[in-house]
Amino acid sequence: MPSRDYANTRYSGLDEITTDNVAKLQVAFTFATGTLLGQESAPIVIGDTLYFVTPYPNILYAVDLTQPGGALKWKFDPKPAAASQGVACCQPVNRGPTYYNGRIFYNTLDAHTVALDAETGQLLWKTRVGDFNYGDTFTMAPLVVKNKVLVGNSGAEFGARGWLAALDASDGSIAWRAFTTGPDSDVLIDHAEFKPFYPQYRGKDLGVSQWPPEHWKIGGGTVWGWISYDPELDLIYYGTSNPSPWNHEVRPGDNHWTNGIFARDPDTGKARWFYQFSPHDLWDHSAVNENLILDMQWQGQMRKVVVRPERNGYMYVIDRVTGEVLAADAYTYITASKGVDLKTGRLIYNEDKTPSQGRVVREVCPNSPGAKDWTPSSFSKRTGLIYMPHNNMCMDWEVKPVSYIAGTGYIGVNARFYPGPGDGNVGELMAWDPVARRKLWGVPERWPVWSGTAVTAGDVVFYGNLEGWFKAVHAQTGEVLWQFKTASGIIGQPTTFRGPDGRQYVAILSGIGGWAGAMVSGELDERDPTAAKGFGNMVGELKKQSGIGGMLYVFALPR
Amino acid sequence: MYSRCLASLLLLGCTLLAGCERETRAFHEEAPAINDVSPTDFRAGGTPRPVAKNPQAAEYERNAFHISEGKRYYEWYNCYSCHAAGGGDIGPPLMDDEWRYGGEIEQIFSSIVEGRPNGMPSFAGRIPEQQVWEIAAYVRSMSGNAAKDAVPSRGDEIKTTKPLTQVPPTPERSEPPRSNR
Amino acid sequence: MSGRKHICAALVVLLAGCSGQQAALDAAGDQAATIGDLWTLMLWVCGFMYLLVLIFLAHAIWRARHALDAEPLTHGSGSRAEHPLRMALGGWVGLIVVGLFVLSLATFFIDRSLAQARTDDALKIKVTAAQWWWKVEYEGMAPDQRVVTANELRLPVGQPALLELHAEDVIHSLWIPNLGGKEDLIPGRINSLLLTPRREGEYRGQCAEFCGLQHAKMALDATVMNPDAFTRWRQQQLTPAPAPSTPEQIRGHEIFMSGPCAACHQIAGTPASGQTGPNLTHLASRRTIAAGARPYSFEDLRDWLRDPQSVKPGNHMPVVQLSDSDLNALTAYLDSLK
Amino acid sequence: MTTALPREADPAEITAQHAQLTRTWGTGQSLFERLATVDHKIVARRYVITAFVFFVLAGVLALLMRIQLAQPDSHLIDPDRYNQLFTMHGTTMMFLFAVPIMEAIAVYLVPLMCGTRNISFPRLNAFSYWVFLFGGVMIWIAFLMNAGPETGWFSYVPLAGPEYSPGKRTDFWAQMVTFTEVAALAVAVELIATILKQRAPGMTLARMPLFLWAMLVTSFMVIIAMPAVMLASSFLIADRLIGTHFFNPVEGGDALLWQHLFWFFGHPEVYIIFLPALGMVSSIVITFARRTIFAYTLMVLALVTTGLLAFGLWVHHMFATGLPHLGSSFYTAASMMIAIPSGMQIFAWIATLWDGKPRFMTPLLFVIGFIVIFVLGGLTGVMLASVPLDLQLHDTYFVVAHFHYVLIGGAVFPLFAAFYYWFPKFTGRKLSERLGRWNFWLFFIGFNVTFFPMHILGLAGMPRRVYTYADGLGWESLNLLSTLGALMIGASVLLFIVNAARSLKQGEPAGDNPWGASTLEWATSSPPPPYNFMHIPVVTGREALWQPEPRQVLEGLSPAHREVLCTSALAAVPDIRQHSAEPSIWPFWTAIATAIWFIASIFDARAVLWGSLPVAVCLIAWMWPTPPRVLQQRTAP
Repeated sequence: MPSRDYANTRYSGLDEITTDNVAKLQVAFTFATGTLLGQESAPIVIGDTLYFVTPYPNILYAVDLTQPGGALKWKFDPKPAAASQGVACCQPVNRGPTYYNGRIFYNTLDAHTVALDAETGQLLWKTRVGDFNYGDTFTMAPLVVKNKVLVGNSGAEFGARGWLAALDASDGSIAWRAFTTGPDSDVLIDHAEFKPFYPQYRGKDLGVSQWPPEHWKIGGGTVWGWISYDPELDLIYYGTSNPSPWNHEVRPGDNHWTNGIFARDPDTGKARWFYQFSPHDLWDHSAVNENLILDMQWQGQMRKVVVRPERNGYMYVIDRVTGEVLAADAYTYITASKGVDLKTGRLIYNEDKTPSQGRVVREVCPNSPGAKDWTPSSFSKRTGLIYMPHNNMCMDWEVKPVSYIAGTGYIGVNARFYPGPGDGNVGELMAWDPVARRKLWGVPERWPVWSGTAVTAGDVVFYGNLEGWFKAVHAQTGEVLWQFKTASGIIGQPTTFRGPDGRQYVAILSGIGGWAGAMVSGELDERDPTAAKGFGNMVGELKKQSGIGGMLYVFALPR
Repeated sequence: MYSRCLASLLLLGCTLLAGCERETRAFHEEAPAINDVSPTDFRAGGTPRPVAKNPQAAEYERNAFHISEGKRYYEWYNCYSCHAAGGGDIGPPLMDDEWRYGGEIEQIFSSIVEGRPNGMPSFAGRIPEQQVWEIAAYVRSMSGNAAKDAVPSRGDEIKTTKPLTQVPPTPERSEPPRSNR
Repeated sequence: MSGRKHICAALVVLLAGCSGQQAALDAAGDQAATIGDLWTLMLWVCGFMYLLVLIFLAHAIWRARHALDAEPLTHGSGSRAEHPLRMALGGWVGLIVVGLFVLSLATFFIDRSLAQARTDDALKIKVTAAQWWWKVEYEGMAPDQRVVTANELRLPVGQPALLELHAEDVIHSLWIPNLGGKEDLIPGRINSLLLTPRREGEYRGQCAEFCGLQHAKMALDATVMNPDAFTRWRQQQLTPAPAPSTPEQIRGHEIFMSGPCAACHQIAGTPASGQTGPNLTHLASRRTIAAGARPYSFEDLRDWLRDPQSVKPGNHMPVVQLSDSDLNALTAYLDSLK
Repeated sequence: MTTALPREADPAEITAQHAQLTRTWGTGQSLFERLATVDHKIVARRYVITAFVFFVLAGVLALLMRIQLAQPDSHLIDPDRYNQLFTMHGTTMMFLFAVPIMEAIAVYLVPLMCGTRNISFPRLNAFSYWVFLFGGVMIWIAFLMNAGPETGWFSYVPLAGPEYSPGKRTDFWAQMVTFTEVAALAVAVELIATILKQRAPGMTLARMPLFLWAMLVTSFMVIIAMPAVMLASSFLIADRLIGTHFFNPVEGGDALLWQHLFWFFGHPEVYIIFLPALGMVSSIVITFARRTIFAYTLMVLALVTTGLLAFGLWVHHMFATGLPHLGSSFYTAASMMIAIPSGMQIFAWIATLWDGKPRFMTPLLFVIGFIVIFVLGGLTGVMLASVPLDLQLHDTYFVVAHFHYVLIGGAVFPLFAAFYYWFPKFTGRKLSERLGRWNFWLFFIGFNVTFFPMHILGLAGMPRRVYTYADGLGWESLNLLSTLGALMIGASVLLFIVNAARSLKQGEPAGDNPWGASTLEWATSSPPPPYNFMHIPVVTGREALWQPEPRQVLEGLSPAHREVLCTSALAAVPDIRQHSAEPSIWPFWTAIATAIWFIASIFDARAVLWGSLPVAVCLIAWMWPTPPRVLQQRTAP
């Protein structure tokens, strides 16, 4: 699976590449993806085969690693509907396939889930899980837990109603589907089992009553991020995205159960607890980021927690048994809120910044992609640190009237992004000590960091930047040990694996795109600062430093 | 003396007539009918076939009221959510010189009505045709191709592109759709 | 109407002191009544002053009958009347000052009392003006108790209502003369207006700040109801639209959902969720259509749907070509939205 | 220079002197000379006629509106056209008629009343007329070509902004404001200079006729108030043409900024129109009551006070915008306070009549009409100044009634009085008294029939600026009545035009001073010669021509040079002989260049730069120092 383990640590026990020899890393082979939009997929390696998915048209490549230079073993073209590109908010990306029990599962843009025979590439089943005519698309990587393929939709920018569905891995039938909005029966809340820590989640049908009448039907809260699983507690954890539309004025209420984290029973889908990071979201601070499942020392005792770097700029530590927030520490420059009230669990918004129609709210930090978007962080068991790509951006924000028309964007906001205060460097790879709750070091980047990270037992952290540099960083000091300029910007997820020849390899997809890279890959016009929902105002220059591309790079130490 | 007066009067007259066309506010106009608009003028057999221009359609991009209404409907029908203020987002930019399916007002009209395969939904039956013409005229103004004296400089909104009154006309070229885009 | 009828009507209006469903002096609420009292005071004071001027003027003219051709009086001080006139001027100015003082004081205290009225138990309503209609939203105890309607304002008698005023495009002004004074709705600002209705009845408000082509047809039906009826109305407004029942209504429903209508209008309980036009969930329970442009009736609704640009030229509801039977079906469906 | 009693000169000498002065000051018949003239009387005559034409045009628009409103649900005029109608009506009346005609009459009369030979800055004066004419013609051509402004005469943003007023309509409006304000500012400067520096010797400030006082205060008000609206209209046009954000609330601009700037001009504007009318009324009352004005000093103080207070009232146009109420109370108080000077003046006029020996001729009839109507308008003004009451009355027909009572009562009635009064001076012939009485009564009754019902309509809930109204609201009869009254006013104005046209040819010859008036304009022939006065008169008392002592004149100005006498500002002691500018075609060309500059910049923002070049060239030519034209000096007898 792209996140390597159920705990989402992205930690690899391989230690052939170390801080000492990583500087010698060189290209082992490359492989063209044949597509030119943002390459967000994690390459995964099962046995002798490397699998990755391209963005639309979502071709799955199986690369035979036994062949020199990595020959194509087979590929699968699911032929997703071309029109579904029109409802992909931030480019038709795909975050990768997953492997379970001899099968490869992945999602296609037009809201289908596909199961292939990992060996032959033969299509086993294909299930239409959503309807892109109403905004449902798939960009996330599925997770398989106990023979259930967990998939969630994207499309909160189109008024799609969010859900997480569990498909039977053997035949693709839908076992359960938990909606993010609506009556408790849809959200799979059974009050006998649902024990949230805070009282504001305890009412009946809050997914209806915390919305204006009928609005929950187009209320967003999609599930396009990462899912974690704790086998011991037998719970899955996942985040729900922003409510629709972005313009908060049309949806008074806390908008349950958007922008929060659910703990659910994977067998039945029933919710165990819930916590909402950004109630009544003002800024598209979509809460879909990864949940790192850690057992750590907390005030003298071991606690089972999830650590969650949240888009609103706080690093949350949540008791994963009860859903109690133990800590929420700001890790970036924040003006949008004033902290988290640990007693009530509520985010304290900055009243001065509440947007209202007819004026631009300025200096909102972090901006809507947040202090950290979907780009997954990693956790090293050796150093005990979290390696997290994050950004320091602010924005001007104007809400405006918006109308729901199925199949068109449902946003109601004009925004302009710009770098946050500081030296103009927007991105950073940060090492965070979850126990001491502080930052240890950071590697600054001029542009937003839009790639995932991976850390190895050799104490090397890998990530890439939008200009196309793929970097290896010392996991303890933050020293950049090695870097390589790939052909295009990197927004993918690095993977390290042991090849058939026994050597350790590192793989990354290069190909700019996604929200931050859309200015380049979509050839958007930076004369409009609101292009790409606001990135037009700040990443126009990037066009000079990064071109459109799509290439798999695999690195290894010289023989 | 008189001839000079006459000449200047004629000149004045012409300017004024242009004014009439620019300023009319037609609430009840029948939408121009078009047929046979192709996104490309490339035609097998070697003779390119230019877009059949409809003079009534062209009036839309010279009329201030229509363009202004077009701007309103561009917002109302969520066009901005994919094309921003012309810089593009999910959809391609509209303010540049690249037109995947043709940049004539008739072609823009048919792109809106028919939809295009890579994600542009069809608005047929959803937006009445007169409003589609108005939107198309506004889209033309983004690349500076609508009448300069008929376009609004800006809207009452966040500052986006250069004022439309100041955008130089962008020479257009028609391109067939790229593969995979 | 015959001329005589007109004259009679004019006299009636003059004598009745402007009664009617859109009349400032026919107060049906606290604010209008208070302002009405101020008006009466003003009318008496100003009327008295005007009378004095007219008497003085008339006397001057009357005196002039006796004036014969004579040499001009070139030095004012040469007149015997100069001194008494100066005294009179002093008195006159004194009178003006006293009058103005009384009026200013009355104004000030009435203004204070209006501004400081209690609003804690007020019904909170958000009114958004757009070219050329009113969106009215009643804030509920919970977000899902929020009632959204258009071009009508229903208020329970005796309870203050605090209106939060927003404008979507240009400046408008909300004025329901029987209930109180007007307040502008200005883009980028939020104003408020407090109304305390005291008499049940049907009133009419209108946009009072010029707002473009259809400023004339931007009215608001105000209804003051007894509290029970209001609660019932409110509950009823919260229900989704009834499903179409007759075959004609079903066809009308299909036309609505598949055509342009659904792109701009919302009907709760159906897929139509457009927000740019008025919410139509309970259209047929309203008194008028198109912001007071026509009274509500099946025929008027059909006329409106057939050609909105004839009824209200320049408004943003487009002409949609429909066959007569489709038009009837669509009207039948909308007419079922009680 | 010497002061002397006028010599009993022999007729031949007078003729010779007249011929030479006419050669020095006169204007020939050729087109070139007509375009180049700087004679204040010729310029003023053009000004008056042009402004009157605009009055008639705007009146026709008003009639069209009244016809539309005569019946409910009328479809004669579509809303777009109707909006243009009332906008053009208000704009024309305020910008192209009311202020210009007051200034025009002043341009004619002020030098004559001062006893000087020409207005100061005569070329600027010529320029101001052309600029005014081009601005007015521009907006009217635009209107006829369906590009008339449609956002009301105060063009509130955002309705008048780039998003909601598409096309060039509002741009024309904004530039029209620029045109007329340039013209008005120019005239204000001239009038101030003329009044302060060119008064006849002996005409101390304390002896100045009230009309001069009124014009002095007005001109200062123009200089203070007009820049605000020019600023506002420049902001507006910048928003509309180059996308600035002055009035975009979203980007930190403010829609209310416009209202503050506009009404900071707009309210004083009412007094700018009204104060000259008060001056006229004073002149007429004095003449026809045959008594010097009662309480002269208080009258002057009232004028000055009104001028000052006028700048503290503007917010009473904005009570409904949600400004803090406590602050609004200040404006209530200030607005009510202005009733004190007005009330004093009303009293003084009636007292003058009461104590005088009035002759009830047409000018005085109009003055009496003025008092009856204006006082009512003033009292409704007091009502509107009250914040709570204003919230009910604001923007209704009550307000329409109020400001027509104030503006027609306060300015148009005095203007008609002035036409009847000074027509003999302008033309040498009197207007018909019989037609004049018809004119008055039709106007007076028609006016009240038109506008009194509007008070009731306003209270009955009728908002202003509606192109139609629904049946059944009880507004039908009064609207019909109002329309009938409007037709009466139309007939009355028609009658005046007939009267004027007939009297020009067949009117009773007037002589120098037909009314036995006291001010200096009556001390010269009717119409006055190009040089105004053969000898500069010397003033010995407040009512110059009524002084018992023999009249003195001042000698020493060269008949061969364009020379005017400058006197000291306070005591009017002769100071210097000042050269008065020669005729020049360049003000005309400058005005054309200015017009091109202003109009072109509507269509092309770059014209702001390149358009200024021709203006600069013309200005250089205009200002180019030339030696004063010396006519062949006759040997003195």
